[in-house]
Amino acid sequence: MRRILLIFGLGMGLALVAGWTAFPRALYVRREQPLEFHHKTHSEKSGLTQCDSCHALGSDGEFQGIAGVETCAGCHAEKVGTSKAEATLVDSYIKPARETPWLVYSRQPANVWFSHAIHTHRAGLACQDCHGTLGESDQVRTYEQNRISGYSRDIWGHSMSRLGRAPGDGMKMSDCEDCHHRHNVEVGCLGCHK
Amino acid sequence: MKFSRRDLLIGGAGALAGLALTPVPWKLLSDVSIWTQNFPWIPQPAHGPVETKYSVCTLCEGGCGIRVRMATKYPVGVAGVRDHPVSKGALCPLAFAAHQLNWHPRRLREVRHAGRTASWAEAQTAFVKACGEGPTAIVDARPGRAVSSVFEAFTRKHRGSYQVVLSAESQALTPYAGWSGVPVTSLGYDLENARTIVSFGVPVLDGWGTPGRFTRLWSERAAGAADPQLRLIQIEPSLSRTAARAWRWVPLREGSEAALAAGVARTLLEEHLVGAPGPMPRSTLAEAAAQTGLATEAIRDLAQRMVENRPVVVIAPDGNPAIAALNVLLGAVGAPGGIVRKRGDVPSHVSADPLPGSFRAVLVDSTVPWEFAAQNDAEVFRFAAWDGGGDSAGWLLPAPGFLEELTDVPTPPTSALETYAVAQNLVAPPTEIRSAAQFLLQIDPTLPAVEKVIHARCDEIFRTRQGTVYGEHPLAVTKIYSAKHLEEQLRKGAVWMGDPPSPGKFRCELKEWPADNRAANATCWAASWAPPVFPPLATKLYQESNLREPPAGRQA
Amino acid sequence: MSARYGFVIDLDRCTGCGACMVACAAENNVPPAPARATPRTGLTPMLVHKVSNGMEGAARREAFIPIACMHCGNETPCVAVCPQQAVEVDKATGIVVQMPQRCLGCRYCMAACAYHARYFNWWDPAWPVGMEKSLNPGVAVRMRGVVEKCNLCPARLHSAQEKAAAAGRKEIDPADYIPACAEACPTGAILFGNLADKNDPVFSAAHSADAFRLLARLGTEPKVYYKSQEAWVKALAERDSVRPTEAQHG
Amino acid sequence: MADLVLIDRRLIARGAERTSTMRFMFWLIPWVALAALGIYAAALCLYFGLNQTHMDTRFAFGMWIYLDLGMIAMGAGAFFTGFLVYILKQEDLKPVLNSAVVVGLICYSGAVAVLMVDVGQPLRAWFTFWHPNTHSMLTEVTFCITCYLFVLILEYLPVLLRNRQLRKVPSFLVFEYQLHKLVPVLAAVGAFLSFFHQGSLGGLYGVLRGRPFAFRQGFAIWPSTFFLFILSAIAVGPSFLMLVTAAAETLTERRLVGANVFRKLGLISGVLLGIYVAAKAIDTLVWLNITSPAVGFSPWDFYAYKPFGSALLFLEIVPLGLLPAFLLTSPLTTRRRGWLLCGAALACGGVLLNRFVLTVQTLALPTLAFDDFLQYIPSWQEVATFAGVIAYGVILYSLSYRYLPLFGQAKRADKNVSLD
Repeated sequence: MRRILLIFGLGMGLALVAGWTAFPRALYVRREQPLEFHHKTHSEKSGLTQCDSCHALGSDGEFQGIAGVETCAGCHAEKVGTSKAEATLVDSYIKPARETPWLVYSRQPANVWFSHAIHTHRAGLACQDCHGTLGESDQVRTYEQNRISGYSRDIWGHSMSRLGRAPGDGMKMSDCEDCHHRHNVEVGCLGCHK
Repeated sequence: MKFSRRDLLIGGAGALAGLALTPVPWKLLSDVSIWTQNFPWIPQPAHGPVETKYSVCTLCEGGCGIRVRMATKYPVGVAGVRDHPVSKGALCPLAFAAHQLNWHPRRLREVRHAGRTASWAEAQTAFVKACGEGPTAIVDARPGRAVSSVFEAFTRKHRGSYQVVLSAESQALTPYAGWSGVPVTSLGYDLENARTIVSFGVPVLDGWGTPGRFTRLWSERAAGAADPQLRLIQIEPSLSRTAARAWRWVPLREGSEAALAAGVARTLLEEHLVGAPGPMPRSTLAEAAAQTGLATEAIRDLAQRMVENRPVVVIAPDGNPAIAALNVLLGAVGAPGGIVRKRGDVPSHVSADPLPGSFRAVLVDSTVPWEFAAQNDAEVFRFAAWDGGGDSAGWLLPAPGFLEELTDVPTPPTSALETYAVAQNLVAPPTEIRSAAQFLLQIDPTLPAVEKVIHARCDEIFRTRQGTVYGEHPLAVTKIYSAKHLEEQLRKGAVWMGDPPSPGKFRCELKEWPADNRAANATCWAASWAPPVFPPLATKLYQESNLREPPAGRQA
Repeated sequence: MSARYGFVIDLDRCTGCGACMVACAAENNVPPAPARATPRTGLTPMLVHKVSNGMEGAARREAFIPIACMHCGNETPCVAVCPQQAVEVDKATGIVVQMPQRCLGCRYCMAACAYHARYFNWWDPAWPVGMEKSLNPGVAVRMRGVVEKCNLCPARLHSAQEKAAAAGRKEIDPADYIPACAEACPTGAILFGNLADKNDPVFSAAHSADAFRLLARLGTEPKVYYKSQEAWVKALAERDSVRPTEAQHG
Repeated sequence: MADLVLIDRRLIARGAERTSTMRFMFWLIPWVALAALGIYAAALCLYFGLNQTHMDTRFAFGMWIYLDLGMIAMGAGAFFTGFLVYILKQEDLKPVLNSAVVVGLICYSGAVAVLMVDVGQPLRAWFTFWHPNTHSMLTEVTFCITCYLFVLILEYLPVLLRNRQLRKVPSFLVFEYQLHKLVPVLAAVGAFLSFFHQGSLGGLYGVLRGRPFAFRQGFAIWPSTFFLFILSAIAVGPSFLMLVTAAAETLTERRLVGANVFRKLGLISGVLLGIYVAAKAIDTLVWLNITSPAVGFSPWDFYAYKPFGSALLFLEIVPLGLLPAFLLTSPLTTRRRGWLLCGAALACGGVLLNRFVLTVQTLALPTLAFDDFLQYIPSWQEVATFAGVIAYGVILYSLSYRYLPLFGQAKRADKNVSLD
């Protein structure tokens, strides 16, 4: 009887270890960003302290997303410094006016409608409330993509158990719901889906 | 200790139990469902901001104003422009999917000769050679455009002939042109002032002329009322959309329109319902009744109705002289609410029936209907954005598609007022694309460039100091400070509209009642739609619903 | 301050041109028909029916009845039946919302709908090569195997809301929110607005003498009203006004 | 081949006489082929989507839903017999109990299988458990059908574990013994679940106020069809059980249960059928005169569309309702096995017709004044998929019969267990 329990426990243990360590590695494919980019440098060195100096809202409130190369060209028309990233930026993106194929950590699927304007202007949220310390980043982290759903890992969050997550780590529907619920904002499906 | 099969089973059971306590089954379950919500083979709409542009539709002569939503330099939606003076905010059903046309499977992206791929260079040499060997014809379906004047210039310089294929709407005006000597392109219908409109099977509520113009008028003054301000009498064998919505529907026998016209004319004259006497038709009322299958009473009643609520205008689907003669009899020619002559004359060398004489080479503009057949011994250079099917022996030259070409839009055929608009090239065409004008300009660089002609036209309008420019706000030309500014306005989607005509400036002399007894053929609902193909979404109208008949010879 | 959006459609003004159907499909990224699709398997969130008074010859009359989701306001049949809350009545707008991403494709809601205004994606949505560039960025493409219907052009509602928020307004500007079909109608037969707002044109129109609703006696309080002067057209509102033999399409 | 025969023989219970391996295999082959075809058709539907069927916007439900409803009704024999034996202590029905469980298992698992093909997004079907809409009859159906299927499997296990080979494993015997003590509880749970399941299937259509032909008033949240379905199901369950058993008897050329069992099943079935038909008649009258006119539908118009006429209604109530009720109860006929089976067949036919009318006819009928009456013919994929399920049923039943003690061995099995 003890032997049975032992072998049972052995199998169980193996499964637990594999499921919590190997599985996450296998589930996500790691992809590097096309460029080295530091928010920190831009806020400290070039005084772009406001997020919306690069991530602005359009005339009708639509979020413009990551700044296009023409914005970068404002300062980087010619190489600033000698870093490899700088060379890549100028030569392969700014000069040929090609948009940088950034991998967007917080990209939501096509069926999600998220209005920055409503959350910043009406709800008065700060960028940090959702994007955490992204604005002070001094390196680009690897983008992890779910092999099955194709979502960025940031949507589920980095902890598999979804416990103890920092702001911006985890942007699932349930996270939207929780926040709306906390601030008793009543939105139906159309509030976030398109 | 050695493992037995039994141990393996137990271990496996343990593993299963353990797995249930890991994210594996649950995360997989969730991710697989998410996968079903974003199947990788399903197209994703573009990211990025959307901007709105204003322009004018060039898919038919109607000149409707359009509002185009652009995302990442491609159009993602087309809508009408409210208070547009020409189209009154309306569009035909097909226009709402027009932005998809440029990706139609039938889109031409390469030069083809005798069904095989060829190059522009070859086409050019072939054309130049042909021009050298004999007379050339250039066929246009929309006279009066900047492009047209490029055509004319070319034909003038290279002893060619500029030919025009008239739309059904224009053809319907040819009899008056014949009787009065006023060019067809200078004539129009003053519908806005008419109080009775008698249509001989013309789909006036279903895409005739500029779709929005009459439908809006009708919905404001006629729709639903038992005794409307504007009476629409539809004379048509079958209960068409227009007939179903008309104030009165007169069902008559196929092809007996001319006979009915004669019958009505006789009644009008015999019962002195019209002031000025006119030529009496030979056929008797009884004959008319017999041919049309209507009671003589019905014909008398129809004549009564026509004069009851004036001004009245009769609209024919084509150049049927008997029907046109009714307008003369009713005094609707050159009178308010009838057939009127526009202020200035658009260049008037327009021949109604194309290709008299024989030609060595025939260049066919992309506006010419696909069905148009050039004389068969000539070498044909056919410009088209979409392949209408059938095997052409000649040259098939890929022309700009929707919103891919800078061109101008002169007065639509049925309009009583002069208008002028400019369609910008909002979309970059595929690499191999060239318009007929560009083609000719490469052969003869001395020709005027389309851009320059448009520029000149704007100058001209600016100098006449008349009319109004309808942009964000209507602005009288007198209030505009420069021709350049006017052109900018037009390029931003504004439209210039001339002042109302001073009527009575022309009349028609009718010696005798037209003997011609040909049947009037009503046109199909999409006849004026120039491309030989439909936007794929048109399937909603006739494949995915029973709303309409699939139009012949067109593919969605 | 919740709205109740709806239509008042003047059938005497409808010429059956179909602009509303095409405009709707273009706005909402509804795919074109696959080769085998028929009127019975098509995707037409806005569908114009051709109807007749059943007579022949000169006595025949025809009319056109545009039918989209009626956005029923009472005991909404499709909401109650959906097993997994893929359908809901939006509290703020009264829109009956169909969420294809939640739908499992059981089609129970289609059986529940008296107006046949719900459609099933029998095929994978497909466009000719490159045409995906012409898709409306404001609307997600549905996938095969789910039900869809008129959600009252949510993309337009969204941009109106966003515009309001950016301008610091709480309520949207009514001029910013007009569904594609209403905007497209060349005769202005389709009137859209907030039925809960007494100052909105639809309010008076919906309460005018010649306004009626289809199958009103089912008690589902549809938010799409119709108008007509013609008695035979009004009669089409209720099933028992028509004997089975006459109950055929025009 | 030889060792195949050996295995086959080893699996058959000691002392049980079964036909030769060869004959058994020849019997299976066509059914296996049919099942394979069914799997192929189902695969087509899952891979290419439901455009493989002939369902459409109006006929959103097709043959599959109809047959699901039918099968579930037939499967009612399982829970009802269990209920009779364990709750109402009708010990003399025990001989057919195992057979009933197998029939139930087949019907329910088959129905679930078809449903998984029928929904457009089977991979998301679990959303119903994660985001259930408690107001939906379909949610009730889904929950009950899954739970009850689980119960049926548990009920099937003890039967399965009495297989000659499996009984060799001691721990299985222990397990089976424990399970056996549990069976009455399972029967009770099963009865409750299946009761609701049958009902909610009826409710499925009864609640559709948008389909006045099916819509019914009811008590609380349940329309009258909810209760009619329960009644009809328990009425027809035993009848179907009789038919299956009789079929097994003819095929195996053996008397498997005593005539008394048949008579008892028939009596139960007949009496319940009588009650059902009466209730159904009242319900129809109420609908004709109150429910339907109230929402602007003249009920007789529904019957004006051919081929569906008022004849169907008559057929359902008299020849396929009252008549079988008489045949199954009257002492004149119940002595004759033939009459009894004939009654059972008619009863099943009646209930199947009822399901057909409620599903297919409801969708065929127009609602809007300008709707057409529609025809619908299932595609071969739909037919094949379902045929596959039938084949699966036959195969599972044959195997169970061959290798498990389905009939009459219940008692002996118990004794053996207590001996160990």
